[in-house]
Amino acid sequence: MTTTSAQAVPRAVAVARLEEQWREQRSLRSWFATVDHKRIGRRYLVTAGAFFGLAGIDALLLRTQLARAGGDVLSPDQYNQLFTMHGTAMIFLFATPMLFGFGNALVPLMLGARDMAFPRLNAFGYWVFLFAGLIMFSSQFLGVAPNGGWFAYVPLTDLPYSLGRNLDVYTLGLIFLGVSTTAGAINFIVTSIKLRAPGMSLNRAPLFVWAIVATSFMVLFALPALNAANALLFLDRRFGTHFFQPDAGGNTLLWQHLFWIFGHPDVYIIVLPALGIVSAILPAFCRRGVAAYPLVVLATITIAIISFGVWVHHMFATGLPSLSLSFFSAASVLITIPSGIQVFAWVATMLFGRIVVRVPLLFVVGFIVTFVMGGVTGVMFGITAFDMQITDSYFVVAHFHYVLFGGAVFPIIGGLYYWLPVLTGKMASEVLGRWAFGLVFGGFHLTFFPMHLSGLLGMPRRVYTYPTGLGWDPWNLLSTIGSYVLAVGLLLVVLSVVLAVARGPRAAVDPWGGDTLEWAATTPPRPYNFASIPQVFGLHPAWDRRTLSRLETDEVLPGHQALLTSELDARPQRLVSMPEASLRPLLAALALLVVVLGLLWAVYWLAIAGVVATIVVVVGWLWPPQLTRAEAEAA
Amino acid sequence: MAAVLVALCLAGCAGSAPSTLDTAGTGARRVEGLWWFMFWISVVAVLEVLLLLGWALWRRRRDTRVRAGDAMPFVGVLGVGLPFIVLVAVYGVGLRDLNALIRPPAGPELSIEVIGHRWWWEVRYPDTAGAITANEIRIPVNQTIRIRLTTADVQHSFWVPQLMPKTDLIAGRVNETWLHAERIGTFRGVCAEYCGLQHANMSLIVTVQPEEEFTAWLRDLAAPPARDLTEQQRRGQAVFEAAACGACHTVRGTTATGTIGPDLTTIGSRWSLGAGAAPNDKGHLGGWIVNPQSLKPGNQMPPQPVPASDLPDLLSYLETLR
Amino acid sequence: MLSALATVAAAVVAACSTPPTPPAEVPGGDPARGAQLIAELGCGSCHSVPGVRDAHGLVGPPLDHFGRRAYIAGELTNNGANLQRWIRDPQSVEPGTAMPNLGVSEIDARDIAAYLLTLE
Amino acid sequence: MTTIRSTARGRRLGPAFSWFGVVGGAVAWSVHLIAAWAVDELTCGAGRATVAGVPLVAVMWVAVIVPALVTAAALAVSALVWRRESAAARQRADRGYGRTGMLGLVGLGANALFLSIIVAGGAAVLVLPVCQP
Amino acid sequence: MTGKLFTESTAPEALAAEPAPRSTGWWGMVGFVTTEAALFAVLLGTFFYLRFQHGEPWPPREIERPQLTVPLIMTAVLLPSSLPVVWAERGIRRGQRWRLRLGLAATIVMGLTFLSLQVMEYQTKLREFTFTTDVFGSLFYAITGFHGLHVAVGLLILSWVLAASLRGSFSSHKHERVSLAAIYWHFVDLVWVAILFTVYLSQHL
Repeated sequence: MTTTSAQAVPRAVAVARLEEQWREQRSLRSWFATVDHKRIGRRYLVTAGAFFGLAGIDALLLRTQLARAGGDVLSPDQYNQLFTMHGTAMIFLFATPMLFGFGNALVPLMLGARDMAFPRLNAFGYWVFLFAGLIMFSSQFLGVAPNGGWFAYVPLTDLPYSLGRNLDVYTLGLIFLGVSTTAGAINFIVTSIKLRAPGMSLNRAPLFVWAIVATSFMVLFALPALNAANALLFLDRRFGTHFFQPDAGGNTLLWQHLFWIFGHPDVYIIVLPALGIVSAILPAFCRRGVAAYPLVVLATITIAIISFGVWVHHMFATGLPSLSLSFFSAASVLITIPSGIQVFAWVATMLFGRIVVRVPLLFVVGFIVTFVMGGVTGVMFGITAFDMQITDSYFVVAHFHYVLFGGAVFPIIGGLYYWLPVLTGKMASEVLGRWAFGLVFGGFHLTFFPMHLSGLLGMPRRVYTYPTGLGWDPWNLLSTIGSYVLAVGLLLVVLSVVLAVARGPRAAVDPWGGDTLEWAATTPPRPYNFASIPQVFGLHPAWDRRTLSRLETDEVLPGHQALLTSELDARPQRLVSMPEASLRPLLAALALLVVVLGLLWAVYWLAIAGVVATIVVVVGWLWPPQLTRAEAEAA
Repeated sequence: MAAVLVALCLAGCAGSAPSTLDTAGTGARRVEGLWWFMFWISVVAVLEVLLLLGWALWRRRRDTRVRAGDAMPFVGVLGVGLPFIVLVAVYGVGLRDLNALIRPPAGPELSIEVIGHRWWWEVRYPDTAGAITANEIRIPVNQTIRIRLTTADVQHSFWVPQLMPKTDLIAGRVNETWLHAERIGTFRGVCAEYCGLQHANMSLIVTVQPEEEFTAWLRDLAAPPARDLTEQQRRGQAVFEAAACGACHTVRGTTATGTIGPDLTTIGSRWSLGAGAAPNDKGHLGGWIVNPQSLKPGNQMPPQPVPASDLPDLLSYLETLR
Repeated sequence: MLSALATVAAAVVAACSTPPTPPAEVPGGDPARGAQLIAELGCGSCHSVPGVRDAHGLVGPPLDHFGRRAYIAGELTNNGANLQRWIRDPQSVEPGTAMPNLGVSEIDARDIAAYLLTLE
Repeated sequence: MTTIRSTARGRRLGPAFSWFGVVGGAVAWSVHLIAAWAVDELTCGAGRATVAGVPLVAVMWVAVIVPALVTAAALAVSALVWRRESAAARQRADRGYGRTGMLGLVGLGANALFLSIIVAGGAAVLVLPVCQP
Repeated sequence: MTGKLFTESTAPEALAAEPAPRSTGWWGMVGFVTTEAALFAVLLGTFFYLRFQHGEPWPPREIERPQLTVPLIMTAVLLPSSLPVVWAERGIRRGQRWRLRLGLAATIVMGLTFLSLQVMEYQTKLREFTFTTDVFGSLFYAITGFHGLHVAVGLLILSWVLAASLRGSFSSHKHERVSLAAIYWHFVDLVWVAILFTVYLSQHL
């Protein structure tokens, strides 16, 4: 497997040499050029967290406007921009990138690999995400933010009903962002297929990895629908095509189909990795592996597939034939089965294990409660007759916040507390964390539970104001109060993380006793993750004496090398060398940014210049190294 | 549990809300039944999980044994078997109710065309020539009314929560729904699909009347009876006709035949101005005419700077249009 | 976010603060009821009136600091009795004014005047 | 139970069987959904009740029954895989789930789920009119 | 016979057989091509959705059914262009760099011919209708244009491989990038068949 000469070197010397080879200079260039998946993962988390803050402030303003009937904190146009940006940013700029951040930081560690399969592509993906986010948020400060709702239904978003640049920011921004998401997804898939530690056959892959891989496959199939829809809308708006204009033979329902073919899988693209986080956290605090592992894998896979067959339940009121709706209704109702499997697997894990209550577990428990409540209302929306009555009311707002905040944000915060030692080497304060949990959990339910009621009372969503005397006032006031409590709780989360990084105690090695490989590395891990590539013998390698002892004694894999293994059973295949840090990913992302800005401002020579620059950078990036003389002679 | 109590109190506390749980229409009543069926199932499901979680947290912190055995039977029964039975039942009931929603109780006795505009509702009674109104629908009680839904611009959604689940108004399509009110009363409806700047102010009122009252109203709507006008009201009519009002609005029996804005033949008896933006009284109407943009920013009506001395006359004329 | 917090705080304070005391010029007037009447009658669709919801009309003059105004409509000196007269029948004070006669009762006019005169 | 010996040809075809057992139902359901939905929406939208002369309701039944049969076949294959594997696992030392065994179980569950979804869609064909009146 | 085959194929060791492992680059390119294929599937689905929602007459208004001569010639040029790539790839596996260069050059010439034919096709079509004429025009130019863009990118990639090989890259051991470029070209090639069917042939059914 490795060269014989390596065995002659004592282990300590080999490790020291490895340290030298992987050390990153503390320079500005190195900061921009790094391809270390842990640093990139942290950047994803911080950037997505910042976008979460901005979109959260949007939400607070919206709730302030709605605190009383006839509120006049915001103008109608401001309100419409804010709710559109809130939704768009939370879905596209917070949830997915945040979870990709966890994936970036953790997947290679959990697999026992040294980095992602394509480290430079990974860096490129981050930069593109950052630039797309900056474009979209800067539009808000310039007052030209998208204002068509996050699903941007035509004809409202098409000419002649939406002039101005607002919707161009939306279409171009999301296509640009899609580049990043697609790159990330391919990277996760290849990493998980090819870089698993020897012995980690499919039946031993961590559930979080299953979730990330399932998500990535969903991205590959779902995102093209969004990109195509946005491209067609951009062409309609900018170049006068007629895809969505009925007068010239187009069709407005086409947008809804295309958007939701992406949109509903996207809900699970957000929720699945979060469920994976839950499955990763539980073993450490229940002192046993997640119950019914094969069933949870089954659930992950089937959710990923069925989620592509439920999109029309967003269109139950469009007047399509009710028979064609029912095929989607059937899938929407029965997709609950795999979700139920996961919930009861977690409950079983807790029932059959020994529980240690720490902050991450609190957030998991809060997640299960909230997610189950969002799940039961989800079943209701799968029923066509009920959906036709309640959709587009505040009940729907309540439902999807239970699913998305409950299903994604609770696990994300739990994961943040759980993996803070891996990410930063520090421990967060338990006391502050418990306060944060209490405020977030209480504030969340105070904000969103009343929305079920205002929805049942007939309050439509996306209204900037409402009249008094319809029974909606008290529930809206409660929601607004709750949103401020929730905001305080979230600020406490941020505070506890900042405090931990600034002056928290250094984390012990494997402080929680987790079962996956990231806890078998040092805390925090070295740039090369593992000096020797781990051997896996079971589902819980970090609890496995065989794996741990061999990590100490196996020979060190020298240099910037990684071990490829076979796809299904993870048999060792061959060594490959990993790329070094490079500025090219950043340059490529900048060139693409020029293309997007050129299109946005309708300065087409700029866009063309950007395309040329992109080609130049990418050609340089991928230029194959010239053969060495020995290789040339061999050839 | 608190959740349950709050929800139970809903029907009582709702007051004059357009509540889906205080229904008066055949379609909405069926969905109300469906809701309570699913609601109780949901309560049981949530309680089950809460109890198991509570038990785990309370019991398993003390018990130090870790049961290694795999929990397949537990997950299989509680996570697959039970939910499957419940979900199939819910799906079946839902299918039954959907079937009821697409088959109105009796053959349609009246047709109404509803056309969505940014941001108001045009209502036409095609069987009675000239019967056009805006932002209000009157229907006779205990009859099935067929509603034809189209839009003049962007997508809207027609929702009268107490009468019938919503149906979208989609550009390039004609959608249909029906109303069947089981009691007399007024019921608030809204546009439920986001349609731009003033989506919040796009409401309508459905007034359910005894059949004779409705027939009389419809007759008067189509051919308004001659009105005796006072001196001031006649002056107001002259102002109305002299100003550009007729370019956008219609008042049947006068020279005003515009079709861009709502038909004003019965403006005096409407429930609101600007599809719910303001109450319909002299004070609001005066402000609305001169500067509609402050009451409903962004609506399509431009400010009408009528001469100051004419405004009171105009208002007194408009009040007579009932 | 701070501004948002401040707004909520202001809203809460406004909702809980004690009603203004009636000005001496309108004996027996109820300013709180007057404010409500101003909202119901739609005065706000023409005038901006501080403290009245949705009252930011730009058709007629703004009514802030009304208690310190010298004249009503440039015709009458501003006092309780004149104000009530104006509110009940503006046409009789200034023929040709755009302000319509809204048919305000005597008691209602007293309360409205009471509120307007509290706007210092 | 005696061990079944395999041949080189068997080893070439085996993975195909195995994967049909895992994803057969998913593929069949996707075809069912796309076909049934698109044919129904587009035919009704055009105001017709037949597709190339065949009544729409008959097309719907084909779009339900054929995928259901394929899914049932995949279910049978995954059941067989699962049985063979658990028999083999009993003879192994660790008795855990092998990779094939886990995939067999996943196929078993997935196919059962997809079959139920297709059957539930079939129930709708039984109850509802193909186009709205 | 089939019974025996069935028994052989479902023996545990047969079921557990693992195919030969692939490289990370191969999986990456396959992933990329998959998502691209999904994108084309969405576009072609859009075509059929709009076509059937529109109803007769199709193409709407004054646009005539597209002539088939030029597109069939284009197909005859593009489809076989995958063969030289296969030949070139097999050549470099044996270390024959001349076969790589010759094969790539042949494919590039065929691809360029295809693009020139497309330009000609556009010149005739633009006289008849543009992308703003109606929805058929929009679909026609969007779909064929998007595919043309892919052909151009494919040509760029092949030229890049050719340039690298002229500079002395690639050998019998190191030729992964050749294989990856080949995958992309085959994809661009195959998608054309679907487009030909959708945009041209299906109009005559």
